[in-house]
Amino acid sequence: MIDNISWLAIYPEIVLLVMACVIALVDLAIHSPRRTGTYVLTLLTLGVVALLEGMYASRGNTFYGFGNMIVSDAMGNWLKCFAAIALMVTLIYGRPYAGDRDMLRGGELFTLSMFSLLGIFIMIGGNNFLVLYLGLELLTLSSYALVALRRDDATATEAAMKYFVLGAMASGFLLYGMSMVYGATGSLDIGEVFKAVNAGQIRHQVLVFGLVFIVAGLAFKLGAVPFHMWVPDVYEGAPTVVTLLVAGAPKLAAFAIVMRLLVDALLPLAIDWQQMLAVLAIGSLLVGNLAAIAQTNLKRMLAYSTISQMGFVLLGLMSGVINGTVDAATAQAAYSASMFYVVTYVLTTLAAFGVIMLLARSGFESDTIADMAGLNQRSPLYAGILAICMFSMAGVPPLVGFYSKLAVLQALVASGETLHIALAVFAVVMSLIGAFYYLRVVKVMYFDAPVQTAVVSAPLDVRMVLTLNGALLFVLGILPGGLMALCSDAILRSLAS
Amino acid sequence: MIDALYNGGLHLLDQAWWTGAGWPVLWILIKIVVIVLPLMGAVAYLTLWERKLLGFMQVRHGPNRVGPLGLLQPIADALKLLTKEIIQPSAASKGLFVLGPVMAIMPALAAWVVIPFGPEVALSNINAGLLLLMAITSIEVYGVIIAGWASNSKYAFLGAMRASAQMVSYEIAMGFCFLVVIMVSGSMNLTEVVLGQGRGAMAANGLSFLSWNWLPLLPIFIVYLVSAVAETNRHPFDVVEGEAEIVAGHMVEYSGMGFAIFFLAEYASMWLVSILAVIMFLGGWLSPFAALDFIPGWIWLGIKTFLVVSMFIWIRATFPRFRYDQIMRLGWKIFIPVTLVWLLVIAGWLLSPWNIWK
Amino acid sequence: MSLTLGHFLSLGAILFALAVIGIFLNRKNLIVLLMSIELMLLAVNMNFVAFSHYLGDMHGQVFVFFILTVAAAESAIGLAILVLLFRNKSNINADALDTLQG
Amino acid sequence: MNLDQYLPVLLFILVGMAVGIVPIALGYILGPNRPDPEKNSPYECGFEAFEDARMKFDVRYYLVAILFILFDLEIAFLFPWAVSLHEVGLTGFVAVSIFLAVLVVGFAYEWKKGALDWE
Amino acid sequence: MGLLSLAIWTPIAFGLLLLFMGRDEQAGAVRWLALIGAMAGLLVTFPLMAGFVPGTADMQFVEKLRWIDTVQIFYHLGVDGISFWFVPLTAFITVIVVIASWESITSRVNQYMAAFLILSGVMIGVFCALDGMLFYVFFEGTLIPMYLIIGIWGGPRKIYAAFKFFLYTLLGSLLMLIAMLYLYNEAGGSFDIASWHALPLSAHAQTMLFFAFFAAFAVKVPMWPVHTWLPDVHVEAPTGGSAVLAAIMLKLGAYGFLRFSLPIAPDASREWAWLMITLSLIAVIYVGLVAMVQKDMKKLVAYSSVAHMGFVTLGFFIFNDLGMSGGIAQMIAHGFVSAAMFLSIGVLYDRVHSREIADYGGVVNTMPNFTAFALLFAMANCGLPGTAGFVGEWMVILAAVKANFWLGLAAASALIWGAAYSLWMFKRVYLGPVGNTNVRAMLDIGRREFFVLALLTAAILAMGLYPKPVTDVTDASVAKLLQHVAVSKLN
Repeated sequence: MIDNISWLAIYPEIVLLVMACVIALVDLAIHSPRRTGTYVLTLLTLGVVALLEGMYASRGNTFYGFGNMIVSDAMGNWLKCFAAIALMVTLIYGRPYAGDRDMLRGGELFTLSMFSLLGIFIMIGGNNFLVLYLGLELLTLSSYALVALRRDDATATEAAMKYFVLGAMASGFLLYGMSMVYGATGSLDIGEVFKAVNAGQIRHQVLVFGLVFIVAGLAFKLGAVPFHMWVPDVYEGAPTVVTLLVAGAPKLAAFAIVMRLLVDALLPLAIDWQQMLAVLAIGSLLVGNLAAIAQTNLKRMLAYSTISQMGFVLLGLMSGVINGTVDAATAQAAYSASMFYVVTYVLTTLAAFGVIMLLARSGFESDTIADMAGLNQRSPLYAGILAICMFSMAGVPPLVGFYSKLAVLQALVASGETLHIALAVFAVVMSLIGAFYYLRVVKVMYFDAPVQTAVVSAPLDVRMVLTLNGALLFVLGILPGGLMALCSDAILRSLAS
Repeated sequence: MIDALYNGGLHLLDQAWWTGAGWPVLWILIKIVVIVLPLMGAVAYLTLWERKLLGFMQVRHGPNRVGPLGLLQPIADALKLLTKEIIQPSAASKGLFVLGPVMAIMPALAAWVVIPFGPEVALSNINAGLLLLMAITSIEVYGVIIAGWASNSKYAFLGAMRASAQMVSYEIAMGFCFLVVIMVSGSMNLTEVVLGQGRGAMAANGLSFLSWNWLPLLPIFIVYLVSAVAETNRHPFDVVEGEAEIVAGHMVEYSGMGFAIFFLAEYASMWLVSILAVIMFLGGWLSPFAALDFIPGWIWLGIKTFLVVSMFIWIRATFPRFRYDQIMRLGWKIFIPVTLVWLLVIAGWLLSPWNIWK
Repeated sequence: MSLTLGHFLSLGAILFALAVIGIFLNRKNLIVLLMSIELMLLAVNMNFVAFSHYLGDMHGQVFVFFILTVAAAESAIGLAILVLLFRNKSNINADALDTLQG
Repeated sequence: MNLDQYLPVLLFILVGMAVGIVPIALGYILGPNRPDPEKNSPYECGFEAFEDARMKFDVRYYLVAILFILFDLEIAFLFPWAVSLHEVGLTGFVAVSIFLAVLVVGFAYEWKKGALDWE
Repeated sequence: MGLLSLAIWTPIAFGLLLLFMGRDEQAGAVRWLALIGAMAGLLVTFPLMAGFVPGTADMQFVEKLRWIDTVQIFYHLGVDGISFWFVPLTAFITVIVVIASWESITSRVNQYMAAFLILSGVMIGVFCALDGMLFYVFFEGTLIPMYLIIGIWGGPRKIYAAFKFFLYTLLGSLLMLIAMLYLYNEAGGSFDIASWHALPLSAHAQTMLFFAFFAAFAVKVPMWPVHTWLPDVHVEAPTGGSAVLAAIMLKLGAYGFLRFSLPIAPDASREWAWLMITLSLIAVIYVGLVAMVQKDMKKLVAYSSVAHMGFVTLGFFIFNDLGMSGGIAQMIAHGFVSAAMFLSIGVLYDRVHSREIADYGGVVNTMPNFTAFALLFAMANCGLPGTAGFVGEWMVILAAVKANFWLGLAAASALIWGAAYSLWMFKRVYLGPVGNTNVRAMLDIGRREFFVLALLTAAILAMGLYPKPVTDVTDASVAKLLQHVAVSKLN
């Protein structure tokens, strides 16, 4: 039978799965329009799961389950913990919004998002191509359905269709790449693949052929240029709560799957995929930042900003290996920089979309930049939070976004290669362009006169969590050391095993 | 004798293409024809038998004018349909309109390729027999839906939708039945399935019909029979072609041979599901009592199949037609849960010490 | 002529390429798009089965099984979205997806 | 790989199609062919056809199709398990029970959501 | 918590507190709280002034705490002779600004005051930081409050100005960030500025670093030709914003040259000194001329700031102690003088709501007290002896003459331009007959305004008459810096 370690490794996932099923069934008996019961149960479950993952993570042990199919390591556990928290926060922000839009009439918002979280967990914990793929699909399939959750909304449906087509194609690419690597190495297990590739007896071309497809698939999932087409449409078209579901926690999983596939499995091919990531990063920074300037829709602007942020993540990921020689310290610094970047990105995104959702009312989305006009006069607190988000994304100290950029740039510069330093300079110039459109939002909020005069009100839970979220961006900006050390340590432990 | 024939044919021409591919293919074709021709006969006379039996049950005569006892009736019907005009509705999609009946009849015939008529008598004795059977019979739905779509007529379209929804619904239940049978046989090979039923404590005592699957798997057997009726759109599940409501359903625009092919397909399917019932649950060619082993297997098979087919007709004569929602309800809300549970029960039974299929 | 791994891989590659072309060049019907996606997955399946067979390793075939399931789920969702789209736009041409731009 | 046993399958499929095509062809040859517009118009109980027959249809048909795909596939999953139940034993049984449990949850969900109701 | 920390965080804490005092109905309380905060910030610098030991180049009041372990960033504070005076200066100017904005700001008072208090703490942090990254964080941290100050309470083209300010300075400092990261790696993983000073670097690396830092600091100073943001910003910013910008923020850039460019890349500094001197001279002469033709008072003072800061950079890159001390003295003096200039313009603006020179004339008739102050400030601005402005300019000119007579001559000519534009403006605005009805309606300064201007006057005169405390403090550090710069780092 299955050993205890295996069960231990997926204990939180089991809790999540069982509870997701239970909640799906319990919800059938609930008829209240606000779904308070479902909501509370979901939050409780997520809290318990986050706690469990946090406990696992703080112990820092690495163990493998189910014949090495599943790995539970510090990096993964922290990411899972953050993902669960991110989902919790998303649901807290999103409930009033969803309630106004008749999206709570079935409990699907909650159950589907729980299943998407399960997909995230499996993606993060997968140590086998098959498991990674299944996690990925569980996540994306739930996301497709979530995007189309408002059945009568033509825009959302259109976004869902685009998301679906491009997402499915991305899975296809990824799979094709996996099949090639499988064929070349004869194994689906990440550790085995690494050994086989490292042995160096496989025809390089075959591996690179597979690698190209894998990287393309991953780029789709990360939303990197030139595979970014879905990002703006989905961000804009989906109901904001779903946008946040797509934009938040899944990014953590995307980071994890890149780590598993490129670093854990294909590190010996680093020279090859570094170049690809560099190209993707350059494209993402360029397109993301330039296209964002032209946007009038805040959600769409944030989408392009995400693309550019992912460019930074890619920069971090590509700077872990120098000239094909693997150095533990360099790798640790680079990958932990990326991880830190992703985590802080998610944190910032949560707050930004939280404010957007809070300002939306029934029948009014409040998702254009112009809708933010004079927000400071209407509600200094929320304006302040959104301003903090914007400045943080622009990378202005002392906000947390600065340190994430700093860490990535440091990883780049540390390699000492001219190309990398040039990339760092390029990234810096691009983030300057980025600062422009972030500032524009701040400008609208603070300098313009209000157009909307409705009183901004929100339930207590939303207010508290949102304030906490904004404060965290600031506090982490003053004291980022803890989170950085956490990421660094997590990556260290994961790489060591 | 058969080997001799084969060898004779093999040496007919002394050229590589003949011995290598030509003759084996031709030989298989001959075998196929040997299966198909009697089958077509059986189909033709099933129509007659149905009318006769129905007449008997309703205390009337049934066809009795064409030939002695009406025995030439099917041939007359065939000739009549053959010489009727084939109408292509102007709005129809031409290619698909012809494809519809072909897709309907093809699986009903092709599925016979894996049916074993005796211990060694199967056209292709493959290990994934039941899987292949499922795969091929699934195609039948396409015939229905293509016909309905191609006709470009509301009645045909609605009929096709209904028919296909019904067929796929019951296919699930049927699939579960297959699963259970596979589980107890430990093989997907139909020959193995039959042979497995010949083993067991009762068979050892000469009462082999008690070892057949129908007894231990009685609920599954019943589900299968009902599903089979529904799957072939037979009475009482024939709302899809209900004359009063949607006038022959997806076949409404077909005339002449096009219609005849659908007709053939339906009766060929009836034979198919019947013989499958026999093979999976009623011991195939095995004799019910050891004492009767001297009678050849194919006779047993024929008798049993004939009885099952007759039962279909009997059902038609007895039951009133179901409403469509009742049909769907039966399929989804009763059969699927029942089979799901029963699947696990049987699996548990197989793993328990009281397993009787060792 | 005997079938080698190369034949299967070539077939897989051709199918895959067809699917990609289908996705990118198809400007007409979204259903064709969905079919292209399915075709893509089938191409991958072809690869996996071929590799699995020639490596003598069953995992590839197991993978295929899972891909099939996922493909089913995927097409289920894809069709569901398609139906929604049709209900909202009364049109399933790829060109109709033009509300979101910029 | 021994595919000899599958040759008859292919041939039988071809024969099956021939059985479908040949009589229709014969019907064309032997039957009369006198088309006229009235005869060739779609059957509408005698009314004029006033809209395209390929209209919107009840979404439940579609639901059934989706559910069918999922269930059918899941049956396909169970086939290998069923064949090898003797070898995989209790572990396999437990694994499949979990699998089915999740499936049942989905099924129950559908049921309660009313996806299986036709009236 | 050390004294420097206290000086940094006291105003910030008050600023954050103010942010939560929601509405403008409580404006009175808000103003008082802001004043208390600013005063507290100034008070905590008194022990610093008392405790600072002149005559040594060592860092004093050093605090060092672990901050971000993973990248070896420390919370490392300390002041030496170069940076010391800017701490009380900043705190002082903050008090002035708070009082000066007492009535002129009526909307979102709490945010306005909070922005200034936070800005004050952050700027003090810049001067105290001994860790490169800490410096950078403070340096960049000034952007957000200043951006908001300009954008919310600024003039008609405030948005353009705010964006220009933000993006210009951000571009420069981002390049500096790369330079810092490079240094960090070269120094074996240390952001300690002292360790960077000691780092041997190749000529190529020095040049690159020099220009990276140049990008950040030259924009901030601002040097010609990247000064164009300054006039725009000054014109649009509210009075307080202009005052802080001119008095303190420009010094951040000049200070950066002393702390980073010169000691880290001494060889490159010497090599490129000609460029710096040229640019400085252009600023001094050309920008001085430009200032003369301005019609807008604020623009005029803004250009004069550029010219004055040209003196500062000129002094730094002559590489003798007189020049460098002079530069520092000029920075401090300019801190007082420019603040005073902008505040006087603010006083006028509050009454007439115009900054056009042409809209005034004969102000002396209606506002005699105020005109007296204004005359003093104008004289200080053109560097007449006895005022603070004289000390630095004179030292720099002397140093320039020492280095090269023609250089000295060119620099000295700036005195003439300074006198010209300052006094000419004074004449046009204050002297002569009453220009129009607006001027006739003007009331002389109230007690609050008088108090503020008197404080500044006292400071200007004190420094002009007795500059010794300033030069005493800077001497040792300047000497050490020059010594350091004189030694080549090229292995």
